[in-house]
Amino acid sequence: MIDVLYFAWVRERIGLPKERVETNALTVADLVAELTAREDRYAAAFADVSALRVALDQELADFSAPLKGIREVAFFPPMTGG
Amino acid sequence: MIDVLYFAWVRERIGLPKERVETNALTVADLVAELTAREDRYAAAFADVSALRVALDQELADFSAPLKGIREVAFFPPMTGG
Amino acid sequence: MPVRVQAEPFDFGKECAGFGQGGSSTGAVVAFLGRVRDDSGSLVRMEIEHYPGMTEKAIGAIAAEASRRWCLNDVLVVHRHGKLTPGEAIMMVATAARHRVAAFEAAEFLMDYLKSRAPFWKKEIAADGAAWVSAIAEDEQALDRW
Amino acid sequence: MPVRVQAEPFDFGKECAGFGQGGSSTGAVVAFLGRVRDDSGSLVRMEIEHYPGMTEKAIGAIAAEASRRWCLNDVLVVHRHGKLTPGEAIMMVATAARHRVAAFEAAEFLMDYLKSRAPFWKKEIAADGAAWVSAIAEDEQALDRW
Repeated sequence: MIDVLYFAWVRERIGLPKERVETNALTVADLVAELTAREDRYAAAFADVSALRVALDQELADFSAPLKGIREVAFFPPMTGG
Repeated sequence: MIDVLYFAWVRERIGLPKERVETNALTVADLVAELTAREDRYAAAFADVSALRVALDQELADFSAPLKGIREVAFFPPMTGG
Repeated sequence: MPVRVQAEPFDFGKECAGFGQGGSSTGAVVAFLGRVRDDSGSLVRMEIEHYPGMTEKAIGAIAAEASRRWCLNDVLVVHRHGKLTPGEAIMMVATAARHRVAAFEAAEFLMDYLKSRAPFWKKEIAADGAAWVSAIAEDEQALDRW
Repeated sequence: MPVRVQAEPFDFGKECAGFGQGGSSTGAVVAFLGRVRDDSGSLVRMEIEHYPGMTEKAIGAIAAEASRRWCLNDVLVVHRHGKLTPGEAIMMVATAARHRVAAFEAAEFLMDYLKSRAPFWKKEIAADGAAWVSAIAEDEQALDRW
């Protein structure tokens, strides 16, 4: 079980801010593939992962990063703070 | 007649902030030569003109600049504001 | 607290008045204020979403890195989230150092990293619709100089 | 008045509070504060001499050039002269622009030019003697980047 969080337009497309996901995905990319296969709204959110960023346990990471030991994954568009 | 002003350590070496000078000097350098010839305190202040700056009518200028039409000449060390 | 993430407005003048004033080893203070612009003239409000938990951690790491690189005597980052109106203060950074170059560079470093590495997302709500602000390539490229 | 040369202290916080707040075309404000440092621990006071008349003219020209180059919405320069104690505010600049890069660059331009082109001279009075602050080559070189 892993907590998956969505922010900004990723949250809007998927339609929720957070969910618990039962997964055996080894990497972020595997998890994205699993989610994309679920429903159209996920496919819409993950259509172009080059437009997305991911954080593992609140640290920026790559889509190739392993999920072993990770409790929280967050997907969001590039940040626009400041 | 021209007003000659001195600032910072130039003022301290010459011992006054301002004086009126009767001169026929054509350039700043000529005026410096005239002043230097006057007294030791002027010679001390103008010993190294590369360490000095000059303003003509309140605009920075070169030592080779002509004095024609100028009413106020100021000598001072490099500025240290800010 | 050198890092604050808050929904409440902050007072840029008061923050500046209270910043970096102690001691006499600080020769230079730089303060930056970011405000909600209304380029189109039709902006109703800006909404800023963030990632609670990660936000504080990310800004703290950026501020710590700036303090280390430029040997700052003091540093402050305040960033709002939630609903803001045109002209309102979004965020500020302040740096205190011995010399001006360090204070300026550290403040620009903080801004460049906050723009692209702190988890905030801006949405503009205008009279004719709402849109998420897009990240721009220049902001990402700005990180290259550090 | 965007340029003030004065013997009286000024309040950095108040100046920041009142600066660049009008309208919603200003997205970025940068403020710089210069303070009297006491590196040796024996500084009694700083005395700043200036050239009345030329000072205002020189700063005005520098501020006008910055406004022109970076299309500033607002600019402020305050510089003190006379006697100051360690930790006291010497001077400040502030810039308001649409974007942060312009606000930062214009503030740094102002500082670089004020340092070397505005007629101020600093004298440090310490317990063991007084000395005029020397101009440093770095400050002159800083002008080359503009």
